[in-house]
Amino acid sequence: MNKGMSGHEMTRSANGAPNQDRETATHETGSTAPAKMTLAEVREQLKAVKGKKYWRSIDELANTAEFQAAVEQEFPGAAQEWVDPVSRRGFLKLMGASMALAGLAGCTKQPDEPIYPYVKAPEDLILGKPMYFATAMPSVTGALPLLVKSDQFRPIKIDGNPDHAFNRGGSDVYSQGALLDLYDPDRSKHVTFRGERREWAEFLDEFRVKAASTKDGTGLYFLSETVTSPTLARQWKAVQAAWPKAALVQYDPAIAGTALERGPHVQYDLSGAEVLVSLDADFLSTAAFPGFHRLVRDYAAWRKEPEKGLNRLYAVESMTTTTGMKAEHRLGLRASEIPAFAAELAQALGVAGAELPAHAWTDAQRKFLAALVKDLKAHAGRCVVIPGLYQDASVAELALAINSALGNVGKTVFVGAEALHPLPSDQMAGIRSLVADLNAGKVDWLVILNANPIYAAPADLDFADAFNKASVVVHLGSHLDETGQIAHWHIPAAHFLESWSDARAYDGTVSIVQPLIDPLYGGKSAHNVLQALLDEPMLSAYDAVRATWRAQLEKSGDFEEAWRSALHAGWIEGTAFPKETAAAKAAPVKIAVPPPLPPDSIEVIYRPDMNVYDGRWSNVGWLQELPRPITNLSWDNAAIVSGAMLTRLGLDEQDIVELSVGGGKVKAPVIVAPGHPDHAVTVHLGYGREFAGRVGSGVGFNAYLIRNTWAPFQAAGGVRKVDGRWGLAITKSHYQDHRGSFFGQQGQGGNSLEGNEALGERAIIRYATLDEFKANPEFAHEGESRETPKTDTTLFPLWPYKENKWGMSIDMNSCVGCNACILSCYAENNIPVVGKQQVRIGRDMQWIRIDTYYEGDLAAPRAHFQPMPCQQCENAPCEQVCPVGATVHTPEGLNVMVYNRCVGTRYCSNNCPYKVRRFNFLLYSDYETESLKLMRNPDVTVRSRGVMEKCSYCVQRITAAKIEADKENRPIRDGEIVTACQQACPASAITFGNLNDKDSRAAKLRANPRTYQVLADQNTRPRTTYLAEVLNPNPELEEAPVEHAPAKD
Amino acid sequence: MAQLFDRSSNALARMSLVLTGLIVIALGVTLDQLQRSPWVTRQGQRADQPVPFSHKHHVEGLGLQCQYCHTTVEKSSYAGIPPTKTCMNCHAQIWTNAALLEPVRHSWATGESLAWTRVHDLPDFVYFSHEIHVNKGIGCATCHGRVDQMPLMYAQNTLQMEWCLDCHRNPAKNLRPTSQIYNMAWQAPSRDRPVWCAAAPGETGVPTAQSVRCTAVDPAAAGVQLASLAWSPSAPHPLTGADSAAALPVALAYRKFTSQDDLGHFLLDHYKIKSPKDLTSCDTCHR
Amino acid sequence: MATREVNPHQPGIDPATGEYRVIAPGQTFRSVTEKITRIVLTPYTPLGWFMLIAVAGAGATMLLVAVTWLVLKGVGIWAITQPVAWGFAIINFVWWIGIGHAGTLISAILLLFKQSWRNSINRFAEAMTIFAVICAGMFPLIHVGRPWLGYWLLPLPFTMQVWPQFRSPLMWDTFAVSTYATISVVFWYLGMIPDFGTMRDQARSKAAQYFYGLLSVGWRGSVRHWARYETASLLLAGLATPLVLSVHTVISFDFAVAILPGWHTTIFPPYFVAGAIYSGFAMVLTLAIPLRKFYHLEGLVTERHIDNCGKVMLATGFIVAYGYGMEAFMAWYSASHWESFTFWNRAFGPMGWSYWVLITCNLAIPLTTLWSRRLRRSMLFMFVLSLVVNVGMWFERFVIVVTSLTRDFLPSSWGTYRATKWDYMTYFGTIGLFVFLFLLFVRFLPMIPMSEIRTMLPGAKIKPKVAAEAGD
Amino acid sequence: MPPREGTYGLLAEFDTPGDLIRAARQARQDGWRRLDCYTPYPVEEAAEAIGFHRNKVPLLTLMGGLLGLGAMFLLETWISVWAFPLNIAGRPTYSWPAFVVPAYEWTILWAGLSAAFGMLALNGLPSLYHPVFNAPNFRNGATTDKFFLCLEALDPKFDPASTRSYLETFAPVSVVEVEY
Repeated sequence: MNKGMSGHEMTRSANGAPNQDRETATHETGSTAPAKMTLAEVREQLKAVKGKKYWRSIDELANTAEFQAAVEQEFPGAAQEWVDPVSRRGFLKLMGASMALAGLAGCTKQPDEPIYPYVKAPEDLILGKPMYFATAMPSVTGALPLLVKSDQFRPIKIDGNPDHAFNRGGSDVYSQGALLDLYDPDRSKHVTFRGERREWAEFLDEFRVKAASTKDGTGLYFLSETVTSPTLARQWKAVQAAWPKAALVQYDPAIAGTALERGPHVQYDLSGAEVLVSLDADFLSTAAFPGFHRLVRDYAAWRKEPEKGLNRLYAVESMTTTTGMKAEHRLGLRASEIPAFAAELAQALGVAGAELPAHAWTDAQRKFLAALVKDLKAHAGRCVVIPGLYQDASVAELALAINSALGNVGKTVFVGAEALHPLPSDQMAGIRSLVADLNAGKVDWLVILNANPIYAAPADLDFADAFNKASVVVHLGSHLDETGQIAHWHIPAAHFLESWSDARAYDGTVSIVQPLIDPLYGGKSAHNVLQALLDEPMLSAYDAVRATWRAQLEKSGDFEEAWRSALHAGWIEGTAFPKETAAAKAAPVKIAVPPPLPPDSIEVIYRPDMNVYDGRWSNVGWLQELPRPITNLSWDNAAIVSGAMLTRLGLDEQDIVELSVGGGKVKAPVIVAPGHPDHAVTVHLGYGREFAGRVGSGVGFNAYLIRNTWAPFQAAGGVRKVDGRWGLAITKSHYQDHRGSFFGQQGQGGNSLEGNEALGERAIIRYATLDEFKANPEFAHEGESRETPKTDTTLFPLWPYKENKWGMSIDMNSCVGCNACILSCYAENNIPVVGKQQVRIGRDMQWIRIDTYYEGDLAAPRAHFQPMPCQQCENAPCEQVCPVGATVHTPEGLNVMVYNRCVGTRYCSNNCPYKVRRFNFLLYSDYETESLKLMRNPDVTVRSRGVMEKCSYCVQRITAAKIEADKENRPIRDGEIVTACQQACPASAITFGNLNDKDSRAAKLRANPRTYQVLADQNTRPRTTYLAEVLNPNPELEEAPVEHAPAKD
Repeated sequence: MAQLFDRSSNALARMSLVLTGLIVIALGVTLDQLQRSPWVTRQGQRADQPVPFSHKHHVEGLGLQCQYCHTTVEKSSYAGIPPTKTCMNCHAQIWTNAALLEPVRHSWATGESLAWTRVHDLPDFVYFSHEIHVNKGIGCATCHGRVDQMPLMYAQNTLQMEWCLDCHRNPAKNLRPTSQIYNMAWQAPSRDRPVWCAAAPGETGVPTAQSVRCTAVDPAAAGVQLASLAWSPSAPHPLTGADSAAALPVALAYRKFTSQDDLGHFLLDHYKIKSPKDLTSCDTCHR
Repeated sequence: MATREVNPHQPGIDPATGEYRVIAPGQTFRSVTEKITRIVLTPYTPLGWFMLIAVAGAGATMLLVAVTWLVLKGVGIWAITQPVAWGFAIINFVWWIGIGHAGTLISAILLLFKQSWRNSINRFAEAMTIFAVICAGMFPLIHVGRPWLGYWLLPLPFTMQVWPQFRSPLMWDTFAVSTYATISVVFWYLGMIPDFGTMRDQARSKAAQYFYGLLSVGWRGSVRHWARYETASLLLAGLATPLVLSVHTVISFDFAVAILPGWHTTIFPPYFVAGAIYSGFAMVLTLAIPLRKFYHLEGLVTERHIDNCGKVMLATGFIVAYGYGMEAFMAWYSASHWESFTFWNRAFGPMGWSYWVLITCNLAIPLTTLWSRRLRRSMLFMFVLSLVVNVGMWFERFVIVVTSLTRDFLPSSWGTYRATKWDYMTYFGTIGLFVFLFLLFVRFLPMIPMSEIRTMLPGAKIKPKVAAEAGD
Repeated sequence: MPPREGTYGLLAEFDTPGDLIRAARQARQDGWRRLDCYTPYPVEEAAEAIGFHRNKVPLLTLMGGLLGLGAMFLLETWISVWAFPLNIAGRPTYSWPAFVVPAYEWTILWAGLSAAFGMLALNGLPSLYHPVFNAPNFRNGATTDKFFLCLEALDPKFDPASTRSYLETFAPVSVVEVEY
């Protein structure tokens, strides 16, 4: 990987690279181009002409200044990208499509293709070879250190920084999705005042004049998303100093009212924890939980070699999450019952201070508690209790108390003195006071930095009304969102890949956020805005960041050198939070534990969405289309209930209910989550956006409408059936009617047909308990329909695979079903987004999916997650039936799909037992949106309609590695090729390698006794194999021991 | 009720039957020829370019190295089209006001790219890598023809799949020593023009491109006097780094080749060229 | 034919020969010739014909619209999806091909078996075959994602130098169906040459004379020609028989060769062929019964023909029933979970209803009623029954294609299927096209083979006395 | 063939196949060789009567069939084994069982076409013009309900006057002279 070039050099490079003085320049080229012409017009022109003429005209057109201008305007500074195959490919395929419509595509000749070379080529650029830059993605739950792949200075793939101690290369759906967010065609493109185009400079003048007129900053209010950048904090402090009366309010709907907004900053080290207890802490499913990547990695490390010991996870949770589903033992409680449970637990463990709210626990719950207590005591100092981020403050306090009582603090739990964020504050109080001031008319100028209060502010504040009382509202945002629509000034915000900044990972390590591309739409960052009020208003973010860390970096000698190495490595040494146990003080005397809601009343539980978080990712198609774990719901949010509740309300899935909390009401479709607590409804935030963009607008319902300051994460509410159905896109059991009836008899032993089938004779899922595994390590291969046919039982000679023999091993024991692999695959392989309607009828295009099978009673199920990419069968059923040989085997045993040969009979898909092939039923790839062309991976063909596609083990990466090795006259090293899914996986559950190389990790894993092939009895001989799960249940909680696997005899 | 058709109708009927047959055949032949015709492939056609750049003048006349302009040919799949700056390096001093060069100066002045028309244009679903070809002994001229003889650039070959396969099925017939990649005039060895080649010692460590040393002068006879090989490029050798001739260790065990076939197979082994099975595997060119 | 045991005084028996009378008494060479030629050569076209062809034409136009939109937008306008990647298109393809089979069977197999009664109906049965094959052959082309590349299925020397993949049943289809279409057309045309001669000589208008004259390639009825003609016909019949059997066998391979539970079974070839003939005869009835009424051909297409068709359907129907039975049996006997689950899902899964439709239409109704001669000779009943069987056979293919695909190996990928309006338009469109072509056929071509009817007329009997004299 | 001049032959019309056959047999017994019968439907006895017993159509069909079989099977083998051998589903390149099917279909295709076109060729069809059509009564009968015997002028025994009276002995409906 060529990380050789540091950001400092980048600032000098002529094209694409960030360069503050070029920003304005490029921006102007956009506005001052002769006789401008939008791409829409271009397309209009093209519509007129047909056939060969069509070809010619597009190129004639491509040479005209207007066209250049149009392109420039769409993405300034990108006009020279023309030599890039993708943007060209985009156009050609568009043509190809139109030709197809004319029915000629088979026999058209190619058009003349122009080349636009650079005028001055950047020295460090080798066209066709990607470069990698270290940066970081700021986030309210702690920044994620990144390593971004850049092709001709266009970031085309985001991945975790493999060298960073915090995530070791792991990433998550948000960071993967951030790439599409950068190229989002709906981002706002211009500074506007009351809807009219303005220049940034004009704003600066007005802003500064205004500020000056206030003398001390009276009436000058800032409403910002949580400030995560130390530099920004520094800049604010400076502003504060200069304008003492100016006020800053931070508000992030997803963390307002949690411990995260002001600490204490607690870190968990799971590597030392044998017993894990989650009190509504969903630390395995998304980066919405602080420290997600590190936690998953340490958790998964325990699961890899059961023979060397296995941790045990207890989950006490409300909404069913992957954490709960991975847990050996899960107790589903309503959110409001969890503090009480925590108190019980604390008391049972002899922690003083917690007074017990009265609550009638069932025997099962008591049994669970007892066993848990026993287990914890047995593992004092080697266990950890993790409180939920969205739980009542008391839970965090109790958990801390328990942890210190068990002596975990300092071993598995670390409490930092300083908070994660540089400007800790009580955000709920903050926004409340802001609204008060607005209503009191104290607010003159309200400057909103990357926040969207109109959409996301608590319902009871009636923010929209107060909003109008400010005389001038400035909105800095990436989109012209709900707030931007009505703000006076709107300033396009720069994406984090477009501007300089800095951020702290959850462990405190500081990363410099270095941009990889000029702002596509001349966006500005919060740094620019705050700096405007200071002495050097034009000081660039780049200089501001350097200024912040100069002192720190000079400690280690020469600043420039240190700065470079910080950029190169992706973090600044020695900035991690000290792991001192400052807060290991005795638990507070009294912990106020709120009583649970009365059993019969309905509880509404609010959680940030697993895909769009608080709504900030609403317009990212990949994330919208991504089926969530557990519910397999894509494209919408829903009122999630238990099966029992569904039957009680006399509803079927997708029926519409009206939820009411306080005064607020909202209509929502209802679906069932297996294991969801009864008498409770979980709603996810971030949906029902009005002005999210072409993708996110009008999707789902807005749960903020029933969310109040006094109960941000759970509240008593009402559910009422109303008429109508809401078409939901559910990707498993594709739009199956009356799915609800499957869950109908929950509690009475109702269970999932799919689950039974998968675990039964089909032996798709194979697992054992630790004891069974110890008794019989071969359990995955023994018993009915578990045998793997001998390779030599065949009628025809075996096909030899001499040199390389690629294979993949997926560890189901460490997979936590977080979906990161799916998103990574989207970005790497140019997978199109097909839209809700297509997903509804089962046409989603994901090359890798995570199959979820529920075992046992759906009221309290256990789930098994099985990532399912193409299995690359050696006896591939798909190949044999293709009439044109469009899918064939390579000498290295890859089952490749030759898109340009495919005529689209779809026979291969029918004959694929794993159903991993995806077909372009319609023209799914977007050939027209310019910005998306910049995003595409130039090494992967963009598929047109009527073509089958599928996972290829990232053949483009394999080929690249082969060419390198070939030039250097050596074999390919193990680990040299990393597939996109493998790279993203925070649990490193996926291993790819050469099975012929006995020392490769893949080969070793394949030899592991737990390794099995799905549908082995079909003798397809998959190259992708799975490591069977081994669970570590607490014997005391094992209900009548189930035979998961035959014992050895 | 009498005769319905005229006498001649019999002859007519039979003739028309024969004719139909002929027409069908003719049609087939035409289409088969058409798909290979320059009209489809643009083989040999000189596209009109903003500047009538003459490779002949610059390469043969001025002796410019291929890589002077196509800088990344060894490093990347994409050989590289020179930026305007490369032109201006010289044309800032010479031909400074030639009308022909106006577009170049304009580009230089305005910062707008020159819009060349791609002469060697592969379909977008084909992934060709210059770097691996030049590193494994396929010379520029093999695909691009005698560019040094082309006043205006044109495609020497069809660049159709059958053409690619023709070589991928039997690379030996086109392999040459990597030291001769940029030698437009390179000819296959023959009785009167033999070539001596030796495998570099320690096969593995050495990069593929340097794993073989070749010379046209009999090493045994010439001894140290190898300094300048008759047709070795004047510039220090790009692939083997230093001047290949000077770098020749006399110790090497040279073999004499008098036919392309022998040389090809020798290089096939030492450049570790993959088997036709691998080279014709779909994923070699398509993803 | 069991002629011996029937008593010669029974109705329907020709006292002269003691054989079943296949055509009504009192017909002469000329009467037959005129009756059949007049239908075509009359300047007056019945109004009904115009009305019918208007309706059928509308259907065909609908097909045109549907296909155009399909090519413009892509196969996504149909309901096909993951996991059900084949839908109506393939169902219709198999259904139409199946229908075609009866024509070939009647013209070829019955000819070999010397079933002279076939002579009255084989011409339009063959026509039916050809039009059915046209409808069927369309689907493999339009159902692919990129129809304009369909020619890649032919082994031609393209510059890509890549070739078809002959292990794929779809390649086998390509050759089977194209061969079937070609041979059917040739056989059909060959059969009509002598009749074209007759038409040429019966026609009054010059245009008609030239038209049929050309088609008849100058047929003049020389006995030498007749001899070669007969040999060729017999040979073609002999070739068409294994062909027709192979074609549906090959089509059944599309499924049998796949590994999908519910497809991967060895009984498909025989059971598909039987099913094909079953549905084919149903279609013959659907066409014959109205035709004979409309054109008053009761004398030539007698109850006897309908009766015999009924018997053939009864026989093939039972073979089909055996097929269904075997599937159920194997599901249990194989002790394979895949088999048993698939069968359970077929009958009781979310799409179970379609299975019961097919059982009702293909087994329950026909196999109980067809035993009765009275019902077999009731035109109305047979007409309705033929429709019922056609529906049933369509659903058989629906069950095989769709239900099997909805739930295969991985439960995670189970899905369902709901046809769109484009699916229906395409399907009913082909029916429109079929009827359209058929109406053109009855209007412009002799729908009953005169030369073959003549051989069955009393006048064709050479008097024994003649034979005796010839002897010495 | 060059248009000949003069008489083609004498055409006797009969009402029943029986009469025709009797006349034909007799004529052949009397040594006539250039003669032909025209009937509205196949009358095998008539063919035998004029000594036409076996034809070459079956042979052509056989050859066509074999040709088709060989052509397709070789094509398949060449393509899969030599032209572009590929690893398809781990199957051997020479998967002969799969090749059988198309080869089988082509056997039938070529055999069928040879049979049909062979028959036409051997019959000398198309021959839109033929002397017998000159007979006024031919076209109305020969394709409907009449049976014709034609003694051709090329036969050495032919003599317009005597042949006519010879034909009269068979009590035909009519005897007409047919011009070229």
